[in-house]
Order: sequence, then C-alpha cells, then structure tokens
Amino acid sequence: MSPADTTDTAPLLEARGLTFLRNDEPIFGPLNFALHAGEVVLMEGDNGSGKTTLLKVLSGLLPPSEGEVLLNGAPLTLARLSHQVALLGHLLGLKLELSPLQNLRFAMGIGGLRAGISAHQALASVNLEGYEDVPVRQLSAGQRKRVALARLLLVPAALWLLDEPYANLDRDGIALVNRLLEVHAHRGGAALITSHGAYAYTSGTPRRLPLKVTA
Amino acid sequence: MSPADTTDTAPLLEARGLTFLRNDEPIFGPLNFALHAGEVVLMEGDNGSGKTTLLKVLSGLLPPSEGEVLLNGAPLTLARLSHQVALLGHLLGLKLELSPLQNLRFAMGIGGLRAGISAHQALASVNLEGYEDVPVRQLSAGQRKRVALARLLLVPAALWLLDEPYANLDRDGIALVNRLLEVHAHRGGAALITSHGAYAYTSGTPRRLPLKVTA
Amino acid sequence: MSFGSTQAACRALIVRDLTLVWRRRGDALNPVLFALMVLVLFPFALGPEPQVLGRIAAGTILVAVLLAGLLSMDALFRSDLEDGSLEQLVMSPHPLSLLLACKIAVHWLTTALPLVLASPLLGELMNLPGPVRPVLIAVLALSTPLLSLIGAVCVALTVGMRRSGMLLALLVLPLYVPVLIFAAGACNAAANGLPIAAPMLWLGAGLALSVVVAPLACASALKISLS
Amino acid sequence: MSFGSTQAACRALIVRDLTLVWRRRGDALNPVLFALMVLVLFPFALGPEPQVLGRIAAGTILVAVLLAGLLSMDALFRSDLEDGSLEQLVMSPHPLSLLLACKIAVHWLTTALPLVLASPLLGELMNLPGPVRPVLIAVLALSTPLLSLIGAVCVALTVGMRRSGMLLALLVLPLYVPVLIFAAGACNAAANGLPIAAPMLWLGAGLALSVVVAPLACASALKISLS
Amino acid sequence: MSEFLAMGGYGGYVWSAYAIFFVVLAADALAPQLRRKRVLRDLRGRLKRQQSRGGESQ
Amino acid sequence: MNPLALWFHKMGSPPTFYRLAGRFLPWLWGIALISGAVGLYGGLVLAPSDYQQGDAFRIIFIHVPTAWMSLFVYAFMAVNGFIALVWRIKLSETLAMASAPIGAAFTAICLATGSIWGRPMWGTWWTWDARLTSELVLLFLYLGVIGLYHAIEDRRQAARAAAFLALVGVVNLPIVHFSVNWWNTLHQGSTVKLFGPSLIDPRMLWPLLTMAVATKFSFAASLLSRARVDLLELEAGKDWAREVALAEERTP
Ligand code: HEM
Ligand SMILES: Nc1ncnc2c1ncn2[C@@H]1O[C@H](COP(=O)(O)OP(=O)(O)OP(=O)(O)O)[C@@H](O)[C@H]1O
Ligand SMILES: Nc1ncnc2c1ncn2[C@@H]1O[C@H](COP(=O)(O)OP(=O)(O)OP(=O)(O)O)[C@@H](O)[C@H]1O
Ligand SMILES: [Mg+2]
Ligand SMILES: [Mg+2]
Repeated sequence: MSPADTTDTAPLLEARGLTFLRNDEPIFGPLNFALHAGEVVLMEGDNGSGKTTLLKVLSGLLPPSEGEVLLNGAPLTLARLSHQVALLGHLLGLKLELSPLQNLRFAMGIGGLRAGISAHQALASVNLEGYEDVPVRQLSAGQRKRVALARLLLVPAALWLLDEPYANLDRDGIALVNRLLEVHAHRGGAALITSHGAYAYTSGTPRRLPLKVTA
Repeated sequence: MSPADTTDTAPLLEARGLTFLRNDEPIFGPLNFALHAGEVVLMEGDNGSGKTTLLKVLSGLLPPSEGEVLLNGAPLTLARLSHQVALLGHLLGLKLELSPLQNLRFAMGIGGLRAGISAHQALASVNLEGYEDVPVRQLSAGQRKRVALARLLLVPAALWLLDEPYANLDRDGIALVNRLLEVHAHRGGAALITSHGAYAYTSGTPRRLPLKVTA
Repeated sequence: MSFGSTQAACRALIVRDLTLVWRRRGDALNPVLFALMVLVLFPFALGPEPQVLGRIAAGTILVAVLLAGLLSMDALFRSDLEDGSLEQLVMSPHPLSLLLACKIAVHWLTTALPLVLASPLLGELMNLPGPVRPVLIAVLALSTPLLSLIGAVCVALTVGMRRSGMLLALLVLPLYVPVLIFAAGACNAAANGLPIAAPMLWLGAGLALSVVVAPLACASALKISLS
Repeated sequence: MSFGSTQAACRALIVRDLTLVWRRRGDALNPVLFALMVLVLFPFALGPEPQVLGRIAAGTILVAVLLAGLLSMDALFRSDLEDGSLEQLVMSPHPLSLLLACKIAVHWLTTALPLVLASPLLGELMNLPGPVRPVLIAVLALSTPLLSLIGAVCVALTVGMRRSGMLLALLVLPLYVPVLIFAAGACNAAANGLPIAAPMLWLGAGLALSVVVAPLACASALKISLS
Repeated sequence: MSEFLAMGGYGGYVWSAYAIFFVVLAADALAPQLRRKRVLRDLRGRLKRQQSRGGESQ
Repeated sequence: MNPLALWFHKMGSPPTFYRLAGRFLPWLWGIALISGAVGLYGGLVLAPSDYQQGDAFRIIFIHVPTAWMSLFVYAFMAVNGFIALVWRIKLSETLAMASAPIGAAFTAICLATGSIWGRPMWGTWWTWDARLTSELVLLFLYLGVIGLYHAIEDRRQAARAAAFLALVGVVNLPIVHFSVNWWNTLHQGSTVKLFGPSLIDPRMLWPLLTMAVATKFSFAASLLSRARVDLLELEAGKDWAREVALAEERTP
C-alpha cells in the first residue's frame, strides 16, 4: 500500500469541490481529494462532522449539493457506480432470519460475484466456518459484522466505503478488518474508511483525510 | 481512586454467584465481585460475552437466574435500588423533540436531585452552555451523549452503571467521561463501565473485570 | 439531596408527554382523520342511501372509533421504548402503575378525546338518527377510556416486539368485543326508544374496575416484556 | 468476475423474500385474521339481523379487505429499511423499478392472495347473497393487486419516517376510493342482476395501467425519501 | 336593516356561512404574520448565540 | 438551460423574491379587500333574491369562488410541485408547500358553506353525492400533502416528497369538476360558462366574478407572505436572512 507509486494513473475516486447542505446548512465544506488504486484512506472527524453523510454522497445515495464525484474519471451515476462500489454502513444489510450463506447468495444475485472466490471461501476467510447455516439472529454482534465483511470480499467492487468498520468489534475483529483492507489494497482495490479517532488503525500509517465543518 | 483503602467498609455493590441463563444457556457464569465506594471498574469482554446483560441484571431490569445482587449489603429490589443506581445504556433515554433542559427537568422529576447542583450547572460541566433550549434532535451524537452524562451528574445515585460510555464519542468526549468518572469516584461514588477493549481508559489503571463466557 | 415526591414525578411525566404532543400536534388529529376516512369508505362501499346508512351508523361509528383507537394505541410506549426512556421510567423509585396511569390518561386526552368531540360530526355524516346522537356521545365518553386502558395492557405485553401492529390487533380485539357489545346495546336501545341505563351502567362499572386494575396489570406486563 | 444478469437479481430477490415469509409464516395469516375480526365486530355492533348484514355484506367485506391490506402495506419496505438492505437494493446495478415490482408481487402473493382465497368464507360469515359471491371473488382478484400497487407508491414516500402508520392511511385512502367505488359498483350490479362488465373493465384498465406506472413511481418515490 | 339581516328567513344559514368564510380566511392571513414574528425571533436568538460563541473563542 | 428554469433562477433567488414579494404584498391585500367589499355589496345588497331559493342563494358568492379556488390552488400546487421535482428549484418547492394550507382552507370553506346551503335547499347537511364526496377527498389530499411535508425532517426532501404526492393526486381534479356531468348528482351542474352565454342573471354574475377576483388576490397575498416566511426559515443560515432579521429589529 504505497500511495506514491499510483498517483500517475487515473484515480479510482475523485471529489471536486464536493459540498453537501442539509436544510441549507453545510454539512461538509468544499472537499477535493482523490483516491487511487491500492490506497486505504482513513477519514477522521469529530461526532457530527459529516463522515457518514460523505460516504452516502460518494455512494450515490445522496445527491451532492455542489461539486461532483468522478469514478475512474467519469461522473458518478447510481447505475454505473454500483458495480464498482461496495458500501458497509452502520446498518449491515443482513436479514436476521436467514443464514450467512443465504444472505451472501442474495448479495451475489444483486451485486455479482468476484472471480476466484465462493461464498463458502468468503465465510472461511472471516473465520466463520461452521456458521454457514445458523440464522444470523443467533450470531453475536461481532460475528454479524464479519458476515457483512464476507460480502465485501464476494462482490466485484474495487472501491470499498466503510463507515466505522471497527465500531463494536473486539480486538480480534479489528485485526481482521485491517488484514482484509491490506489484501484488498494489494490486489489493486481502494478503500475509504471513517473513524472518530478513538480506534487505532494498526497496520502501518494510513493517509488521513481530516473532515472539517466549514460553518 | 485507590481501591485498597475502601475494602474494609461494606461494598456498595456485591454479586454472589451471579448467573444469567437465556433459554437455559448460560450468558455469563457464576460471577463473584464487589464494588466499593470510590472505585471505577472497567468490565471487558468480547462481543457477545454478556456485558450489557450483566448491567441489566445489576440494575434490576432482568432477574438473575441464580445467585444474588447485594446493594449496600441488602438484597436488590427495583424500588430500593433506583435511588442509588443510574444506568446509561446504548439508548440514551432522551426525547429528541425536547430541549436538554426539558429532558433534565423530567429526569429530576422522576429520579430526584443531587444536593448542590442545578440543571444549568450540570449542562455547563459537560460543556453544553448555550444549548439549553435547542431541541436535542439538532444536537450531534456526541452532544446527545453529553446531555445523558449531565443527567448522571444530576440524579442522586451513588452507583453508575455505564454501558460502553466511550462508544461513538470523539477524543474530547472520552476525556470528559474519564474526568466525570474521576470526580464521581472522589466524592465517594462508584462506577461499573463496560468496554470491548478497543478504547483506552486513560486516567490511571482501573481495576479490570474480565467477563468470560462459560458455555 | 432530594429524591422527589411521587406527585412531582407524575407531574413531570404529564408535563413532558403533553409537551411532546404539543410539539407534534398535527399527529394528534390522526385518529380523528382515520375514523373519518373509515366512515367515508362506507358510503362508497354501500351506496349513499340515507336509510341504510342511518341504520348502520351507530355501529359503524363505534367500529371506526375502535379501530382508530387500536391503531393509535401502538404509539403509547413505542417512542419511549425506542429511545430508552421506558427503562428510566421502570427504574424510577415511584410506583410504576401510577406513572403508567398518567401516561394512559395523557394518551386518552390527546387521541380519544378529539374522537369523542368529533362524534357529532361523524353522526351527521352517517345520517345517525336524532335520538341516538346524545347517547352515542355518552357511550363514547365512557367506552374510549375503557378501550385505552384495556389496550394499554396489551400494548405493554407486545412492546418489545418488532412488527407488533397486527399481533396487537389480534390480542386486543377479543377484549374489545364486550365493550363494543354494551356500547352498541346502548345505541340500539336509544334507537328503539328503550331505556339505556343497563348497558351504560355496565360500561361504567367496567371503567371503574379497569381504572383500578389496568395500570397495575400494565406495570406487570411491562416488566415482563422488558426482561 | 461476473456482474450477474437482471433476471438473476430478480430471482435472488424473490427467493429471499419468499424464504423470509416462510420463516415467519405465522405473520402471513395476519391480514386474513384482521379482516375476519373487523367483520366479526360488525354483527356485534349492528345486531345479528340477517337481512341487514346481507345488505351490507359485500361493502363491508371490501372495506375490511382494504383496511387489512392498508395495515399490511406498512411492512413492505420497513424491515429492509431497518436492516439496511434497502440501500443495497437501491445501489444495485439493476433497474430499481423491476426489483420493486418483484417485491410488490411477492407481497401481494403472501398477504392479499390469502384474503382473496378466504373471501368465500368471509361471504358466508356475512350472509352474502348467492349471486354476488363469484363476483366478489373476481372483484377482489382484480382490485387487491391494484391496491397493493397504489399503496406501494405511498409507502415508498413515507418509508423513512417514524410513526408513519396513520400518515400512510391518510395518504393512501383518497387514492383507494376510486378502486372501492368500482369494486362496490360491480357487487351492487351483481346483487341487482345488472351487467357487471363496465366496472370490471375499469378495474382491469386501472390494474393494467398501474402495473406499468406504479413500479416506476415507486422507484422515484423511494429515491426521494431515502435521500 | 333587520329585514336585511333576516335574509328572508335564511339569515342563520347565510350569516353563518359568511362568518365561516371570514374567520377561516382571517386565520389564513394571520398565520404567516405570527410565524414570521417567531422566525425572526429565532433568527435573532441564533445570531446572538453565534456572536457570543465567536467572542468566547477569540 | 431551459428558458423557464432560467427565468425562475433569476426571479426566484430567495433574497430577490423576498424583496419583490414584500413590495407587492400591500397592493395584493388592498386589491383583495376592495374587490371583496365591492363584490359583497353587489351580492348581498344589490343582487335581487332568487325566484326559487329566496335569499339563501346569496351563499353562492362565497361558495362558488372558494370552490373554484380549491381546484385552482391544487392545480397551482401541482404545477409548482412538478417544477420542483424536475428542476429542483427552491422557490417552486416553497410555493407548492405554501399553497397547500391555503388550498385546504378554501376547500374547507367550500365544504362548510356548501353543506350550510344544502340544509335549506336539499333538507340535509350532507349526502354522499359524487361532487360532494370528491371535494371531501380533495380536502384529504391537501391534508395528506401537509402531513407528509411536516413528517419529514429535511425541508427540501419533505417538499419533494409532498410535491410527488400532490402530483399523484391530480387525478382527482377532473373528477371534482366533471362529476356533475359524469354521474347524475344532487348538486347542480355548470351555470357559469367561460365561453358562451352564462345561464345566470348578470346582476348576480358580476358580484360572483368580482368575488372570484377577490379570492384570487387574497390567495396571491397569503401565498406570498407564507413563502416569504418559509424562505426566511429555510435560508436562516444565509447572510441576507440575517440582514433581514437585523433590519426588522431596528424597524419593528
Ligand atoms: C357540501 C356541499 C357542497 C359541496 C362540497 C360543493 C362543491 C362545489 C364545487 C367543488 C363547485 C365547483 C365545481 C367546478 O367549478 O368545477 C361547486 C359549484 C357550485 N355549487 Fe356547490 N357544493 C355543495 C353544495 C351546494 C349547494 C347546496 C348548492 C345550491 C343549492 C350549490 C351550488 C353550487 C353552484 C351554483 C355552483 C356553481 C356551478 C357552476 O356554475 O360551475 N352547491 N360546488
Ligand atoms: N437525516 C438527517 N437529517 C438531518 N440532519 C442530519 C441527518 N443525518 C445527519 N444529520 C446531521 O448532519 C451532520 C453530520 O452527520 P453524520 O451522521 O454524517 O456525522 P458523522 O461524522 O457520521 O458523526 P458520527 O461520528 O456521530 O457518526 C450532523 O450534525 C447530523 O446532526
Ligand atoms: N434479547 C435477547 N434474546 C436472546 N439472546 C440475547 C438477547 N440479548 C442478547 N442476547 C445474547 O446474549 C449474549 C450476550 O449479549 P450482550 O448484549 O450482553 O453482549 P455484550 O457483551 O454486551 O456484547 P457487545 O460487545 O456486542 O455489546 C449474546 O450472545 C447475545 O446473542
Ligand atoms: Mg456516522
Ligand atoms: Mg453491549
């Protein structure tokens, strides 16, 4: 994960003068940044500084009030983007009544499948062998988060947007997230992750993107 | 906050062989511990190890399956306990439509008022001057948590049970929680706080209470 | 250091709940609008003949008010549960049943009372025969608090559940049937010029009983479903 | 690496929703039970005279089915919103309106179809005149999908809201009125031995139109209320 | 005059209809004025809050 | 850019609109009051009583204008809602949402005066006749739009959602208007015609039309003053709103 040697290619994600207003109050100011393949960027900000909102704008769920988002150099539209972007928010998007395997099958049906990996393998790489057919309701919070991480491994998205991926995870879980991020960056993916700064991103020193409220 | 010099008085809270079963599966095993005035105990455990459940048992919301909880040496009942115990859980118990001041007034009406402090002073000591009359809905997550902390300062409870008080707070907020805990311990209160271990309890080294799943 | 009196606790609760209703005062009209709309559907479904409508008016109004009350019941504890203030309430040092009685009273005042006040209008819409009108108002004034109290116990039982809407309906309706029978009985008697004292007395007795018993039952049910 | 076909996406969605309904198959009966109970309330409220009940049977059944459908509508997107899968759905590369059409179809199959199938029983209960019975079934078969489609658009508008139950009713009912008028018109015509072709054709035309338009409107409404 | 007020026996109907017309329209006209006062008060309160907070930090 | 959108952008920047509307408002209220007074004098005093209905017919001078307004305001709201949805123009959102309560008020007056009129004419306050019912449904639509708008927190998202609902409800307008032709109703059919001779005595017609003008102007005035407050609230963070707040403090 060396940001320097990738800056000459077109950035995977680029924000130009990106602003978002709610009730005409700026949530985050004009933001300019680029995210290249192989990079993991940690976005820091105090409570209410707009981290979650920024991720929603970057994933096309909220329209930006000003400025634009470029994906591989082309403007973002919800349809184009969705092959390339995977979002993991505060809500995991898992059905509690279904098993991890059924949840992953649905995600594959909707989002597609990365080459060279199966649902079983994805579950194994988040240390959930043996839980394939247990309803998610019976899993602990940490294990549920792992299922959601398995979904990231499975769908063919190059850009991961992770909102507080460490929250509610114990130390093992935090190490797992860091390992997954490293693997993803090594094979040419990129990730933007948020944190309010109280957790440690332990593997190396990531590039940090401070988010300041402009109001 | 020196645990050694208080152990000869009757403990504020004592658990004897405390066990909780859900569907006949043990959530936490037979626990024996005592909490004395002036102590802050950090309870650590992995995801799903039963921290939240233990706090609910200790606050009388869930009946223990075996063993007993003693409060100042007498068995716990919901009515007796509530003057002495304040619980701050994942849900803050604030009405979003009301202002911090209105929320605190309600809390005082229901729970009573500690001597020598007013609602305005409590808000001031969590750095919320100027926000007395803004609806809580317009506060950020961190500010909301501060309002809930102000409630702790206000009601006359000697024992604080705090479930992941650091979660979702930024670094300033974490420092504030630690300061409040210190003040509370110094004036003879006690606190049991939970954490899954990824946050740092920064002021001194608290006594730690590991929570192991016995199943 | 003061622990506060029970009276102060009740007052704090009532003030808070009334303030909350006032902040969302538009929502308080919803039950009336719903009952109105259920009634509006009937002329469409049955055709507009005044005699037919007049014959079924009292019963239909009762059913509409009952359904509106049922649907508004769901909100009694929901927001308190969702934001955690229900736990604070249960942990308070004051008798829970008394606090719940205050909550139910405020809920009735703000959801059912507007329905009672709107009932003359509803009667007009449905061509309700003249002699039945005052009786209908009296019947509603007696039976809506009864429905609120019974409903509150059932809501307390289902409060921790997701998607409790339909389930609540299933639990509550059988308990509402006796109330409906006496209420409709009084209206029918009035329509036929018979004395209405007996059903009214039954309703009053039920109300007196449930004012005492329901808050206690509600408190126990709540403790069960929170644990 | 494969991005999956739209057909596969629809299939995955239908399989998942059906599995979920199967996991909670008790809930699928709720609308039928609710309609049943509304109908049971009427004899209590009106007295058990068979002529009166028979006269109002068709209309009351229609209203009960409509209310039951309305109440079940609320659950269409709620759980998907609460656990975040709605965002995943909106972000999927496939046309949202098609995916929503699949969701609405499954919802109709599992909540309204049981009502249609139970309607002979409901008719029996309410003393529905013989010639109206087959017509009622046909009318329900045509109008319940129409109600589901119209309702889905309004649910999509209110999906992000807390306490949307009553508001949804307020939004939906004015739009349900025309459907109810034609449905009741067909039943009345059948009861009086008149031809029923005209209202049935209107219902069919409405259904055909809304099958095309409603999923698109639903998708736009959903995007508005998620943003 | 009283004949005019009687409206040929329909006075009650006519005048109550007109009363409703005027009361509702007057309320409709007054509502924005009242809200305007409140909004301006809120705005000024907000300005003061911002000024006092700005003064503190400097 | 679309010329319509361009015009809206120029005229519809909130501070410009706020200033212009403030200048128009006294005139609009003045015209509304004067024409209303004239119309009422013509209707209540000058017009002869009806040969069938006696003096009860004088309710027509408020019933019919408010009935027309109930339809007109809905159409206005829907058009603005459409513009708001397609071009995302803030002024249109504001205008659409500001017209909903006014429309609801007109609809309520129409219903109330109609049913007061119906009592002596038809012997009942209310029947389930197609026109009456569709007008009631119109009131519900207004209330639904208002309710939806207030139920969503973000003002602009709320406006878009409510505008969407308003558009869906447009189907009801032709039903209200043509119900007297499509179904045989108790309510009477059209007597005033825009094209061709009206079937009404001119001494009754001119006060009616004057009242129609008066309600139009009172709508415009109420709309502008509502939209002004809404914009002020919506743009509370902007400089111009602060200036307005300070200026009004100096000259209260
Ligand atoms: C609650 C009862 C009533 C309602 C809701 C109602 C509603 C309406 C509406 C919506 C219109 C305007 C239709 C259009 O321009 O397309 C209208 C017009 C009119 N109404 Fe009523 N009305 C009611 C009662 C009455 C009564 C009792 C009378 C008189 C006996 C009456 C006489 C008229 C007349 C003369 C017009 C003008 C028709 C024309 O020239 O276009 N209305 N009413
Ligand atoms: N749906 C909403 N409507 C109105 N305001 C909102 C909404 N969601 C968020 N906000 C406001 O927008 C601001 C940014 O919120 P956001 O959730 O993006 O913050 P965050 O950086 O993710 O904070 P946290 O660390 O608490 O997760 C906050 O002030 C919040 O109050
Ligand atoms: N209402 C419930 N019904 C059934 N099981 C439950 C319920 N609540 C919790 N559990 C189970 O009890 C166990 C302990 O849960 P608890 O919430 O106490 O864990 P925790 O230590 O607080 O974990 P976390 O770090 O995720 O907050 C978990 O395995 C959980 O699945
Ligand atoms: Mg966030
Ligand atoms: Mg926990």
